[in-house]
Amino acid sequence: MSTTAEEPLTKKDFVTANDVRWCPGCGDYAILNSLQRTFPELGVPKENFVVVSGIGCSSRFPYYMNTYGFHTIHGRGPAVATGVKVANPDLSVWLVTGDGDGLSIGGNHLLHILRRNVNVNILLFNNRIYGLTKGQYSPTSPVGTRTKSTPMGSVDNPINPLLFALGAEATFIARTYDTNVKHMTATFKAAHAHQGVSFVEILQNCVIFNDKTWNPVYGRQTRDDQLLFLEPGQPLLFGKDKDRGVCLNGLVPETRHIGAGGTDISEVLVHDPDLPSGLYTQMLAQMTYPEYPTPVGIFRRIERPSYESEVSNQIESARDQFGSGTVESLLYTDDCWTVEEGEFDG
Amino acid sequence: MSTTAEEPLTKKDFVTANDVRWCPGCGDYAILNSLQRTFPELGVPKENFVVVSGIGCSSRFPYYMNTYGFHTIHGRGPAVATGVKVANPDLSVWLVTGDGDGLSIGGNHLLHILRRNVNVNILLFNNRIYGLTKGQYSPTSPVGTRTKSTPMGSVDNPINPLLFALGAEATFIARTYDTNVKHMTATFKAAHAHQGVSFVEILQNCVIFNDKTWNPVYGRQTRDDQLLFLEPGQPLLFGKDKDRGVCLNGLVPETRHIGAGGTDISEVLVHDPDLPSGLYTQMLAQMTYPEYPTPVGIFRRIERPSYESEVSNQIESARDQFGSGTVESLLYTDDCWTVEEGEFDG
Amino acid sequence: MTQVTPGFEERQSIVVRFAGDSGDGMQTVGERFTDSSVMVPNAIATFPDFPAEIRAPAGTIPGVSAFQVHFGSREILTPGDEPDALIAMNPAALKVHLDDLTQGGLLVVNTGTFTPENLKMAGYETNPLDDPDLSKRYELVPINITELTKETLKESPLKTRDRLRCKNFFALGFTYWVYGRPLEGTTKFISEKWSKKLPDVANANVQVLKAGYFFGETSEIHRNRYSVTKAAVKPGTYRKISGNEALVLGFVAAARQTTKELVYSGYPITPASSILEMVSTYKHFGIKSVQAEDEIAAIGVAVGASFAGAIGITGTSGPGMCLKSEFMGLAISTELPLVIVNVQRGGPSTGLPTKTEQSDLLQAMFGRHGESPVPIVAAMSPCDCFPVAYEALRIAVTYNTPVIVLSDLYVANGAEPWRLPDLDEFEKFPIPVPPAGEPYQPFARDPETLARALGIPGTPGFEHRLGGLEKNTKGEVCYEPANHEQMTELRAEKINRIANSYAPLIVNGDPEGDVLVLGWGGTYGAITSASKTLRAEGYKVSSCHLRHLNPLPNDLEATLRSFKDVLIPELNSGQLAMLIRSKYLIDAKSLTKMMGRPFRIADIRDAILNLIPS
Amino acid sequence: MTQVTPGFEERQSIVVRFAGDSGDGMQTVGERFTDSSVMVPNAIATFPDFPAEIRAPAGTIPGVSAFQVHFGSREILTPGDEPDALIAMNPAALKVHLDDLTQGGLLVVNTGTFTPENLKMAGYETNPLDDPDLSKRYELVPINITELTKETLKESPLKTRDRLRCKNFFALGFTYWVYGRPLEGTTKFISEKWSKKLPDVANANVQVLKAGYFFGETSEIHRNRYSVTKAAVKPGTYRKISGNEALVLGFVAAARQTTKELVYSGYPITPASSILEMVSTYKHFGIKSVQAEDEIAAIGVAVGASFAGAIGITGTSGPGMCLKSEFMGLAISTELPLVIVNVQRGGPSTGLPTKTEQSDLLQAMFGRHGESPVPIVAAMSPCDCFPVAYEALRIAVTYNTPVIVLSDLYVANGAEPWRLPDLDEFEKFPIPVPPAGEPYQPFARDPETLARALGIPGTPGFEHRLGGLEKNTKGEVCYEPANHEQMTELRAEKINRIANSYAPLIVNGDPEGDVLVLGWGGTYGAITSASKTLRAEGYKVSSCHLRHLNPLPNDLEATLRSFKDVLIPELNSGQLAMLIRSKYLIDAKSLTKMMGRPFRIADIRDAILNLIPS
Ligand SMILES: Cc1ncc(C[n+]2csc(CCOP(=O)(O)OP(=O)(O)O)c2C)c(N)n1
Ligand SMILES: Cc1ncc(C[n+]2csc(CCOP(=O)(O)OP(=O)(O)O)c2C)c(N)n1
Ligand code: SF4
Ligand code: SF4
Ligand SMILES: [Mg+2]
Ligand SMILES: [Mg+2]
Repeated sequence: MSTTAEEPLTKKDFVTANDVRWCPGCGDYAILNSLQRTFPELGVPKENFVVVSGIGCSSRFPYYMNTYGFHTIHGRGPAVATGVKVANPDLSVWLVTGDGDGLSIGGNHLLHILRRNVNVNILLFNNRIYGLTKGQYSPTSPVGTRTKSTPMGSVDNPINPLLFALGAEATFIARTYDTNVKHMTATFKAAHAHQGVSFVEILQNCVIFNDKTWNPVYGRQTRDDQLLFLEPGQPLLFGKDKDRGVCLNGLVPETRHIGAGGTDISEVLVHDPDLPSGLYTQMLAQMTYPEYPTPVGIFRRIERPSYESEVSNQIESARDQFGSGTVESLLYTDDCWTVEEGEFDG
Repeated sequence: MSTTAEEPLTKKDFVTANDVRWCPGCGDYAILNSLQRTFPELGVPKENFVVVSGIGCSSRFPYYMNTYGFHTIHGRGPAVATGVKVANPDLSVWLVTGDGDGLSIGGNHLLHILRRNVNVNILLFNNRIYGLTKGQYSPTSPVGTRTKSTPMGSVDNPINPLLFALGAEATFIARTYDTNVKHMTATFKAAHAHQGVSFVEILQNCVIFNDKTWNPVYGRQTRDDQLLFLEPGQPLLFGKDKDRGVCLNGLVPETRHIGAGGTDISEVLVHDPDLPSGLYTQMLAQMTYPEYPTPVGIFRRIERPSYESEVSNQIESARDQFGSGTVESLLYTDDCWTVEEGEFDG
Repeated sequence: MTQVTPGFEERQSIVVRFAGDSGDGMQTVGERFTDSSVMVPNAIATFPDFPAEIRAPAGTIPGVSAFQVHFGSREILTPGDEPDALIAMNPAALKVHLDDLTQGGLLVVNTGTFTPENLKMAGYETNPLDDPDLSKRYELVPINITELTKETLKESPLKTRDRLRCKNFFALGFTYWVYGRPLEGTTKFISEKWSKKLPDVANANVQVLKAGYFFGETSEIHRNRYSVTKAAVKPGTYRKISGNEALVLGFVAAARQTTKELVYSGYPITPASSILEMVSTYKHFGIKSVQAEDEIAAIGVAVGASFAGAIGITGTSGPGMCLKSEFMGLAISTELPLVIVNVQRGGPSTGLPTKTEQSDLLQAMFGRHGESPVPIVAAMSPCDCFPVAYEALRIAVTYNTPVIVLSDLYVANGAEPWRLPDLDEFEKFPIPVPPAGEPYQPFARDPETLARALGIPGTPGFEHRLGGLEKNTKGEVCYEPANHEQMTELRAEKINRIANSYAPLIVNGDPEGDVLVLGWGGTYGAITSASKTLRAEGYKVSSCHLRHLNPLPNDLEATLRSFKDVLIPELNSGQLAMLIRSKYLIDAKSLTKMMGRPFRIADIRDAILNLIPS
Repeated sequence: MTQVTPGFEERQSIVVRFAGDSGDGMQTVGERFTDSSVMVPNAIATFPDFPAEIRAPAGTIPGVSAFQVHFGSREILTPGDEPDALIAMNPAALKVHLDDLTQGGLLVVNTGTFTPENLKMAGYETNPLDDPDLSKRYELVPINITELTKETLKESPLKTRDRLRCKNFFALGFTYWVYGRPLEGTTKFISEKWSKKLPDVANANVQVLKAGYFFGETSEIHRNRYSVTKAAVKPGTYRKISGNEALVLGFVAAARQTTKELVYSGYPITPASSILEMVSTYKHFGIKSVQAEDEIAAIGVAVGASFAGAIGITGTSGPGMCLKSEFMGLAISTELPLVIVNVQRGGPSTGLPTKTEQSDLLQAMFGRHGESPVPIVAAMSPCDCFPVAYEALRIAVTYNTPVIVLSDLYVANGAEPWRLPDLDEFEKFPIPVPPAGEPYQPFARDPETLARALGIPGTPGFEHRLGGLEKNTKGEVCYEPANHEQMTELRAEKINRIANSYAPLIVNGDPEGDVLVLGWGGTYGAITSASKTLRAEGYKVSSCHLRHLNPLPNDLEATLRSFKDVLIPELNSGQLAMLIRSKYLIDAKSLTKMMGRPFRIADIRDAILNLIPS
């Protein structure tokens, strides 16, 4: 992954001839654009990228990235990505999934790729709906969501993708959103830089079946008040005038007015994604609107050996111990015995 | 579930004629004993219990409980339990699973039964090994575990079942262990009392394939130092002489000597399972030996409507709105038209 | 006896196809046209042909959506082989569908969309409308529908984009004029749908619909009009119904015959999703619906519900069937009632998710490990889904077994008029109950049906444990060699005996002859039409359509042996044929088609004639 | 030519069965006895018969574990129908196995365990040893092995419990005496296993082993001894091997013929777990092994590995096959190399997880939605797993297709002496590579094999996208009707052409005659022995065993038609028979058995004779 292509790659290198088949106005276009911009900047030769996906609107992604791609089956992308990475750890593997693909049918595989810490970059497009199958509720739809399959409103508590990732003790957890190409690109680069599994939730708009679902978070009217940009070393401030901050009251986060007439800035928590204890990530991840601002950026980034490197290391040490196995050493063992020609009648 | 059987039930009522087929010395016996003692005390008629399981040594459980039982297929118990409960919310449903059954193949179903908050009591027997298939590592085996399938040691980070449950925002999370019948029984009763999903991890010994795996936690030598009994309203004290306590340093839990020459008891955290914020549960659940004591008891207990009750409520309100559907109202709609006898030639 | 309408050329049946971009509302006008034909009444059959699940860019080939209506004064069994009329709303639609149009057929084209850009997207190098051949080969009617729609709505308060959306109703209006259809049904539909919330839209659509009609009347552009007289229709109350709707109604109606509740548990997948969606609107019938996390959980919930005393139903399509197979094995082993619906689509793998195929029959038969037979019933038309659902539920509950229902995209999405049944026509079915006063033996069997009787959780005295390990009559786990063989045979024999409860096979045509065309599922219309026509021409051809694919009917062998040749047309590589050949050692011939499309009547006709020495 | 040993009664072959509680070490002594027979050398075949996965309480019927060894001076193909000798270590073992013992056979019983409690657990109301009939019907040798073991070890530093654990070696020692076997191999084994870590255990076991032997020599209790002369064995180097071991070695050896690495990805399940376990010990061969979270992930990892240029292999048993079926469809659609091993066990559902059956053949053929053919190869004996693994890999890589390997519990757990192959005997196979200098077309095909060539990630210039939607030659998603039919047919034809690469079928016996016994998988020994014996008796009976179940060999039809009757014995309800009947319209007869046990030679012999008019 470290060799650089001879001519610098550009976005165009990653655009395929295929017509892009999302609905006009779908948030997926902006994500595609961001990833096509990110790839040339990673110093990875074009042929070393592999984009894997499951099934869903979002999972059409590989078709539109001009490199190796695999549009697999619903929910099973993590398994295929793991196989690719185990077979060839040098490849830069990106896994695209949706809230249905990744958290409904594919939840178990996601759990296990996260806990195994396979060095794959996972982008979960969260539009809180099943797009491809035309609008049923998804496991991230808020309670009460009325869809074709829940005409009286959904009754089950949604999964918070970041809390789920934390529950799996993922080593890199981030969130970004489809209307901010710059933020997406920066987040994707950080995910790539992380040696281990990277989990990125992308808030994404489905204009057809769940239009404006994220407007309370990043809509033109709300975003200045609602988005909390996480910057390492910076206090957790938000609001148009950065006059509100997140403080802790015991183990309960609170938002307070900061500065004149309010709390002193020194009481505001300072962002540190590298904290090993999960309490801080839990706090950030459980903050949801309307009570809290919505954090975006890198929530957590800790180090742990990756699965595929440990698998390869064991191969190396086995070879150190037993030598590179030959076919003879495979067949002939200490338990063998020999029967000589003509030794027996019969 | 509220009617009481006419003659008081006893443990014997729940013992089946079947020979119990676990290895002599297996921790499962004590768990069976505890559950057989718990059931008669719950005020539920014998015929209203249903014990559901997947596949594994632990999942043989239903065969040994003299009530309704269903030994299903590997990992899928939560789906069956959900179906039972949706069909008949009056039944008291208990789901028995193992670390492999529940967290390897069945992780997704466990995730979803937890987030849906189906009113089922889940007992996860964690022996950190695959017992039934004779000793491969499981998703809860610590890194480096040497088993038949990992002769050079396992390389993947184990799942912490309680962190996983927290990631799913389960409403009731507890831990108990197989050598303490009293603690188990109390925990099972609390699980039953909770209206919503109850997740109980049981530390269990597999004498054949993973003997003494929990000895560092509850072995005769260690238990007094290692176990932290959670009691609502009581400070988090542990140690033979209850002279050590858990305090917070920012967002990092610390264990400190309490009393003479140490920290004042007022700084020790006081147990409150009913806190809605997840930070406290995260802190308790992430505490593992050897750095921390191992908490046992009820970690978290919050209220949220159960899935099956909401499903039934929607049926009720649909009936209020449209009346109880008759077959006529099913077939005849506004779009119907009538063709009279002899109206047309042809 | 046909009534001739003045100014119209009389036809026995007509096939009209509307084609345009997915954004052009072709499904809507197709359905309106259908409704107005149904009301005449005409006999009808329809074929909606969607693009792939995801919207393709406007104007492209993959973005083309079509709807075909076949209406007539006699029995109509298929949506028709070749359209007599094609309404093409843009170049891509013309490109995709022109080849199908019958020689001399009516070709209405919206010239307003034949811009250089659209032509390029459709892959035309030159404008096909400039080709003089076109008007020689077809009855070409070029209309600038785009422009005329704009013109009609120039006073409308709607935005230009929204005005243009009405153009499908112009095409519909014109088509109504050609076939002499009344507008009332459609204007009523429009006002019911939009008047309250979007009155401007309602007005605009009605205006444009009428403009299309009047355009036909006043312009000189087109002179030929065609009519189809009223069909002879069996008296009764009718409604239009799609296959998936009929299936849901069948389940609900059948469950009402029992004391059991329904729990439907599904996971969305084309073309089965609408079952879950429809069921969710029937809550006041006491049906509980669960959208599970995947297909495995979906069937698991259904199995749990059946264990708890309800009737569990789950539905999906091919990929989901793969995932359900392990649970089916459990339901077979524990002998619980359960219905599994597979609305088939093109495979293998994700395949052609929006196209039809019948390629999951052998999966239904054998797609599980171990000896695990299940009954299979298949629906042959949208209306037929109702009795098929009923039959599936009857078998599941009477024999305590999972039952697979095979439908397909063509049947599920197709719609036709349905004469509401008299429920007394349907046999009631009793539920086996455990004998009172004896210790409960979960696997004791009814001597005739071999069905076991369920002990339901919550009932005192029937406490027992079920599981997927081999068991004996008492339900105890049992590894004894002889017991395993016996249980395996009993499970198989129980399924075989279901055939004793079937109605006799229906042969269309003489009970013996040269060729029997044997079919199943959505090929019914094409097979029946083809063999009927040939009979009318004097050929000794009959047809027979199987509702029950497992076990096969007891009278099937004799039926097959009464013909010199047996032809089995299937939208697969010959799956039923393989079962028939193996079971009866009859050299049945396969006619296969794997194009994601139904058979044309002509496909079958040709294959039959090929078998008859001339 | 047989060498007679003085004091011994000469036999051509002998079957010994050791049976006791699962805690009694019966598998250990069975394997030791096998090893010492192998070294003679004798021809051998073994049949380990475990109890269910979970330990049952000591002394109960479900807790009984057995190991049968068949050794002889001629070719031995099965573990034998009826044991000539039964060593029963407790009442439950006697209860379960006595019926199988041949009339007049040697019956060694450990009387020390016939306590009232044990008798009750075994379901005996009275002590069967008190029944005078017993010694009339069998050559009864009652020995208080428990007591004699204690006695032998009275000086041992071991605890009583551990002393008693040695009693299996007493039984073994006595058996060695009966059959005149040397003790050296076993004493060497004992000392290698325990000398270092537990020298006291090693000593005790050796002492007890010898005590058993000397007991035979000195006591008056038993007079008859039997011997089997050395077998004529093909010269070469041998080792003892189980089916699963041979499979793993076959994969590794075959992969070495290619430039590709192996990635094995599995999820534990009886009886396939040992494949995963063994592979994990071959890391120095560069094989990567993954224990996945479930069977779906396991095949997914393998598919990903194959896409990335390795050869993905996954293995499981029936329930896992259900779960893998959707991914198989993807591998079929994307035409990736992949090997899927199914070590069959008794079904349906969890079934009889520790018993053998061949009931997953039709699942292998048809257990996926859509038209999704895969090649299937089956292993007929433990040693045969090596060439079968090799063949599976060859097909997978040459044709770029998933391949299913069918083994079964009987083959997987059975062990036999294996003559190490000369790898030059095995055909090398080339891997299709994309033509250089042309734009890469992922689904362009070799004109002969119809195989596509893989472009491997990491290689510049071959960038492409794969997926499960229907595609055209360029690999682009394509919904065109004609393309779908063509691709479906190409995928099927590619699989059909694999048959062109097979070695000719081998018929054991004359190439024509009255009955051909056709088999597949683990029934090889019983079928071959039965038909051979009948030939020796003058019957016109031949046998033929299929390695390739899909596509069937080109020369099969002619072979079948050369016999008046075809008999197909299977441990299922007639699954191969159904394929054969359908394909060739030959009225092949089925012989079925579903008892979780292999065929006895006599079962097959009787069925053959039934077909021959006398
Ligand atoms: C096994 C299987 N089940 C169901 C489907 C149908 N299906 C395709 S995508 C999808 C959900 C898509 O939702 P999501 O992952 O949120 O993606 P989006 O379309 O919203 O981007 C479903 C249910 C399938 N293809 N395969
Ligand atoms: C589909 C399927 N895959 C694999 C198995 C084999 N299997 C049975 S139990 C088990 C794991 C058991 O581990 P755990 O859940 O921890 O239970 P324990 O035996 O340790 O109590 C496995 C892999 C199976 N029965 N079904
Ligand atoms: S349905 Fe929604 S998610 Fe899918 S392409 Fe259209 S807008 Fe995007
Ligand atoms: S193998 Fe382990 S978990 Fe299973 S019954 Fe034996 S001791 Fe218990
Ligand atoms: Mg989505
Ligand atoms: Mg376990």
